[in-house]
Amino acid sequence: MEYTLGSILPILLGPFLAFVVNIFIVKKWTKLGVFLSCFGMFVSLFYSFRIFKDFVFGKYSTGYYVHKVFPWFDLKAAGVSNFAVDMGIYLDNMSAVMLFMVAGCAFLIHIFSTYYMAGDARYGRFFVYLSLFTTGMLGLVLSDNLLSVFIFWELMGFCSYSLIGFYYEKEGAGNASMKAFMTTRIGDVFFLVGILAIWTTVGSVRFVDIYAAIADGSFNGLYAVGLPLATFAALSVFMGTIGKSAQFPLQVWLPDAMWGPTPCSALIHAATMVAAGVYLSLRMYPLMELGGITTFIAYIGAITAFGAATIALVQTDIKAVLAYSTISQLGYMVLGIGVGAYNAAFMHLITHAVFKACLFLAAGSVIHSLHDHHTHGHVQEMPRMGGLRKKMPLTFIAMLCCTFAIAGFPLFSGFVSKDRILGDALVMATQSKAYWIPAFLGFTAALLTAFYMFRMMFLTFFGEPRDKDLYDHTHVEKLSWNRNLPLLILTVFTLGGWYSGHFFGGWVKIPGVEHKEWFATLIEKPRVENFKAYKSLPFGSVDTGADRVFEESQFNPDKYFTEKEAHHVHLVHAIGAWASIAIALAGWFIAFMMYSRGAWNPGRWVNAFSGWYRALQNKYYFDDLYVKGILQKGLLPFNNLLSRFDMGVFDRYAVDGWEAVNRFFYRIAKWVDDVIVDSVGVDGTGASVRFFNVILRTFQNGKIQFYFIIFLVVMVGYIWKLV
Amino acid sequence: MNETVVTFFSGSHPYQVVTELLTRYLGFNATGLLTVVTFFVACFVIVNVMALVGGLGTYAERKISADMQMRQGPNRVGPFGILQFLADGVKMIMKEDIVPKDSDKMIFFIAPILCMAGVFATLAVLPFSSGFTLTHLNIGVFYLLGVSSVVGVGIFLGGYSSNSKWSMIGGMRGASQIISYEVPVTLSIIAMVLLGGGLNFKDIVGAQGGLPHQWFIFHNPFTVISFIVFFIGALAETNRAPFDLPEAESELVSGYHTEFTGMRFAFFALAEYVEVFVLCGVAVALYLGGYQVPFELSDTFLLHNKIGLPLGPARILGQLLEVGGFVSKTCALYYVVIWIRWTLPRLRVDQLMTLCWKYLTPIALINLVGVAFWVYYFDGESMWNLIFKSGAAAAGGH
Amino acid sequence: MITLSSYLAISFLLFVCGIAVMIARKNIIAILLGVELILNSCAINFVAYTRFVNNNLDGHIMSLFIIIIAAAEAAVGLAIVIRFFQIRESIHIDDATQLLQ
Amino acid sequence: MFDNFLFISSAALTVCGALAVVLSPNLMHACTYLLTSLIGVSGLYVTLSADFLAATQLVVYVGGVVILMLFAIMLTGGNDNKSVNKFGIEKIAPMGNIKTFTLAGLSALLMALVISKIIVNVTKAVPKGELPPFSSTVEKIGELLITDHVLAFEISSVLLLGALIGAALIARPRKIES
Repeated sequence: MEYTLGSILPILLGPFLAFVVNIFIVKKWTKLGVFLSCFGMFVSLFYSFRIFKDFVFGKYSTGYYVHKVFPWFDLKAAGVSNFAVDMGIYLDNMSAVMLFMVAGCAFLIHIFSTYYMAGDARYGRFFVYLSLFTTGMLGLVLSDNLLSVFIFWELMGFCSYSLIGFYYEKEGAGNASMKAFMTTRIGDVFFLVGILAIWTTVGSVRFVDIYAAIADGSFNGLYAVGLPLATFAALSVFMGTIGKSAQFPLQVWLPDAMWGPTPCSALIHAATMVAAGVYLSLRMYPLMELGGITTFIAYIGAITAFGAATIALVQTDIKAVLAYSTISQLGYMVLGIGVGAYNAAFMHLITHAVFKACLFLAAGSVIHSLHDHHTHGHVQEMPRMGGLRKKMPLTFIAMLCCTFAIAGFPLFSGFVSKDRILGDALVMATQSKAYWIPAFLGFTAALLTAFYMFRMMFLTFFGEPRDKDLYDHTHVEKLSWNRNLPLLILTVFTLGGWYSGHFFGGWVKIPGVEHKEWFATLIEKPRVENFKAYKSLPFGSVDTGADRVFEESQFNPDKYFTEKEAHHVHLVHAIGAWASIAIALAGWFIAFMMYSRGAWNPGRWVNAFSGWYRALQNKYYFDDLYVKGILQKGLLPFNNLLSRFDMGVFDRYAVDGWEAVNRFFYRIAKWVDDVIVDSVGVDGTGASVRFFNVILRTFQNGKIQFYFIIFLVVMVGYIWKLV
Repeated sequence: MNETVVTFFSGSHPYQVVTELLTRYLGFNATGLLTVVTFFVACFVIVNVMALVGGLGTYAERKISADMQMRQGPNRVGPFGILQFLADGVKMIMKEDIVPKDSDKMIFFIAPILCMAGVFATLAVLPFSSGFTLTHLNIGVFYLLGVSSVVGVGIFLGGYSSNSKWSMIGGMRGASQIISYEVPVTLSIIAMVLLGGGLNFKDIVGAQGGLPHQWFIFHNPFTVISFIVFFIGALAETNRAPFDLPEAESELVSGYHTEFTGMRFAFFALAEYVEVFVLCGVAVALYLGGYQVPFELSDTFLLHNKIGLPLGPARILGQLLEVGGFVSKTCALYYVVIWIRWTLPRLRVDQLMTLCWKYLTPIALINLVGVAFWVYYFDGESMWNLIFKSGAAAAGGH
Repeated sequence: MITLSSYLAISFLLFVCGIAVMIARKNIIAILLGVELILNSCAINFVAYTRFVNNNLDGHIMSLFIIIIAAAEAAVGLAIVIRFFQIRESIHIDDATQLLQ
Repeated sequence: MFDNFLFISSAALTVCGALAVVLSPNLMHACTYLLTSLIGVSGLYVTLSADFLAATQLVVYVGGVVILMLFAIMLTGGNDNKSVNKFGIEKIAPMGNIKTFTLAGLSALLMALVISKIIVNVTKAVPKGELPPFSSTVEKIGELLITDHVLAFEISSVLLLGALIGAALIARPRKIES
């Protein structure tokens, strides 16, 4: 395939043009605007799939990439020699897979939104935001440097803010959007600082340049704020991930983000935007490694995974459960980065995006069909549900498959990805004692995940309906293209075989189908040495890859290990896998006993751990800590002090004193202006002009005969002189 | 440098004898004196004859119109009423000379004279014959155009000086009509000058022949159009129907000469009739072969040597034949003018100007280019010559 | 005896008369009459010099152009006068002292 | 002798006409006197053997310019008796008063002084013996016009066209919006 602008840019331009056009037309021609958004998304999906197909089925090489660059601005002409910024497109296997996932999820969620948002007062506006958001996410994936990543990152932040506050007439939604925006900004500031730190060292923010600089050792021996520069930069960039991916301690915004419409939660707060933070960390993985913060990352991830999972145990709102589950799963990804499971972390990003989007859409389907006739609102509370599998069987099937996937049941995608992370964590734990705690927390969180997910399933779909009135008013689900089809398509992709290459773990062979561990083969850590001799092309050029030869990669997970190490790793992985299966089943069993059979009463547990229960209900008091502790005790007095200084000292003495000085000089200047300039200069000029004017006016009186006489006199004078 | 009537006479034997006698008798060279006297006599004759012609023009007009309207016309004074114009003249002289109170006296006096002078000055170059013409001026056509434009001034001043609305409007109409129609007329004349090869009437007439196929009107297709344009323009310049707007009696009482009485009115009337005659003569000279007589009968050599007449009478006879040819053609055209007057209705002012500026002027311009093209391409040969030549060539001749 | 001087004298008189008319009259058309007189005096000079000094007829050509220009001047000038009269209802020269209205 | 007679009469016509133009208190009369003066100039051309110019003078001035002048006088004079226009200015401008004529006389005197200073030299010059005989100038002028002076000829045609269009455009009455 030829990589021209025409084959890459439509991915970005499809949703972007839909956004631009929709701004103007969507209010008047809503249906056309919505169709345009979906069509733009479809264009994007089509081109993404072409790239995905070429990278995965065509080239099939770890080293293959496409890099196109154009100079954005260059201040050489202004005399600044080293201030030039290039923008460009960077495509490698990771981008290709990510593009296809983003475009696919976004397309299906667009389709679902036409069901979910239909009839809403701001139906059209929602699609405007969706298109803009998708543009931002696809742009981020296509970016070749941190600066454009940051631009699209902020664009997504804005869309997230707008969509969380979509129902702005509700007070909670407005506050939640503010909270989300402000919290992520903390991370973004650090991210920007990290970009600047990298900039000052490397002189460029392109990924490839950073990799090459790492390989050159440019980061060695440089220090910033008492830390080695690599560590500082890596920490700063990772702070961006913490903010965007809602990691501990900035996880507080994501549960509140559930104020937004459910499809937006599915797209932004489950599948793509929050995953963008992890994506960034994966891109910057060599820097993290160089900075030596992987252990820190692992701890952050494990704490997040475990903490969020515990909070999810006690939530009764179906979307809140999913929100905490998202934080927890993101924690797994970060844990995977921390333990060096690069491939597994990215795979979990993809699988999680698929099943979590599906879960959210299913939840949306449930919420949308449960209509409370007293409050005229949708019902999200699980205690009022129950037995819904008879009313909406298709949604039930989709949700069940996704639950299996997230709980890590065999054959499903969650098992393939999450348990590789856990396996790698276990391997690290066997090598270093520092990793025991993350590994343990990871496995415990897996148990909790299975439990709370099945708790949600049992409360929602099984048993007897607890709110009979609500249940009776709910319509029986019929197969519809925009409600069930996206769900079912996503459900299909919760099967693990799509990612691992074999649907039954390699034990059962399907004849005629070649089993390839394509994901594990193609996605691997950036080898920084390779980037010393990378090659980028001008933006408008055509890249067929013909000038560079890439060998087809072979699957060999052990190529970086010795034989003994490999044996050890395999053994630990096997143990991890079996442990995972056991844990998942255990979680299911506990939930089954508690909520389906009713054999174990959950109330007893609550009474027994009432202090913990209250802590979980209040999300470990993080919100209170931030608001009462940091903001009210810390920042507010400090601000008061500053304002007092500003008013009392600076305003009174500096500003007013300067004013007095100015007033003095003003009096002098006014006198000079009035007397000298105005009277003598201006009026004097006017008077002199008027004086000459009087003389000249007598000559130029418009009387042609007078002119003629003057002319005659002058002519006579000339002739008299000459003759 | 120009041939004049004196040139013609000085070639004859009696004139030389008289010159010698006078010189001997008076004691100084009498050539100049005799020249002046001869000119004076010639002018006297021509002016009086033309005045007669103008008078006869009124008679002819009345008689012909009567004929067309199945009336008798003047028939009491003299045979067929032919002396009517003399009676009219006497009446004019006897009438009271009324000058309006608020009129501009000086101009009221000048205006008829200007009209009269302009018309009669054109007679100086009108080619009655090759000899009996006052002068064959080398810029004859141009001179004629210039002098005849004085008539416009006269009409205008006459209209102005009367201090009457009818006169004023008539005078303005007349002046604007004359200077407008001068354009197509001049352009048509220039086409003929191109063919004739000079501004001199003698050159132009000499380039033609006595028989119709030798006339310029049938020289080539463009000249026919040229003649039509010229004739229409001439009608308008002389304020003849259907262009008699300056004196439109149904609108303006009598136009620019409403307030004129007696001989002043007679001057205007005379000027008009003589001008018609002059322009008919010009048309004859330019288009209809002028004074040329068929088969060159007027040639002195032919009359003297072949027929055997003595030289003097032969010359006189030749000239008389030429004058006869010229006058007869002119009178025929004169008849056509009167005929048109009593046949066609009058135009409106805007139609008059439209006809001039939108039709006649462009046609005349294109026509001029066409004639120039003909002169350049066919070397000035007439179309009959070309037809004959091609016929001869087809028959095998050279 | 007719010499060059006699023509020059006539031309001179004509010229002086023209100037007098141009200065003395307050009527725009009268001023144009003066202009015509001046132009004619010049034309006479050209022709007279052609006749008495050299015989190459260039003076005639010059006079011809003077006549042409006089005609053009008269046409445009009188058009302006008439337009001016339509606007100001006057042909007084001192009425035409302003560029606007 | 005839030449002298013609010259004297033409000169008298010219000069008297010009003086009458200066002194006439009536514009229409002045214009008529101008006509006589122009005819006199035409006669002077004839005495100078400029036959073509004489005829041109007649055609252009008598047939064109003077009639135009008369038209302009007529159109601007008006027939109504109001002597004052809407701006409070006399409609028919005065043909001059003592002040203006004094000024004009002084100016003319000044010019006369200077020009006579020039002419004196000319009169002192020795007159040429024999003048060439009269001959037709039409052909020569025609040749000169399309050879030596062809550029001026063409330019003058453009000038005349411009004057024609310009005059028509300027004098065309415009519709007054009201």
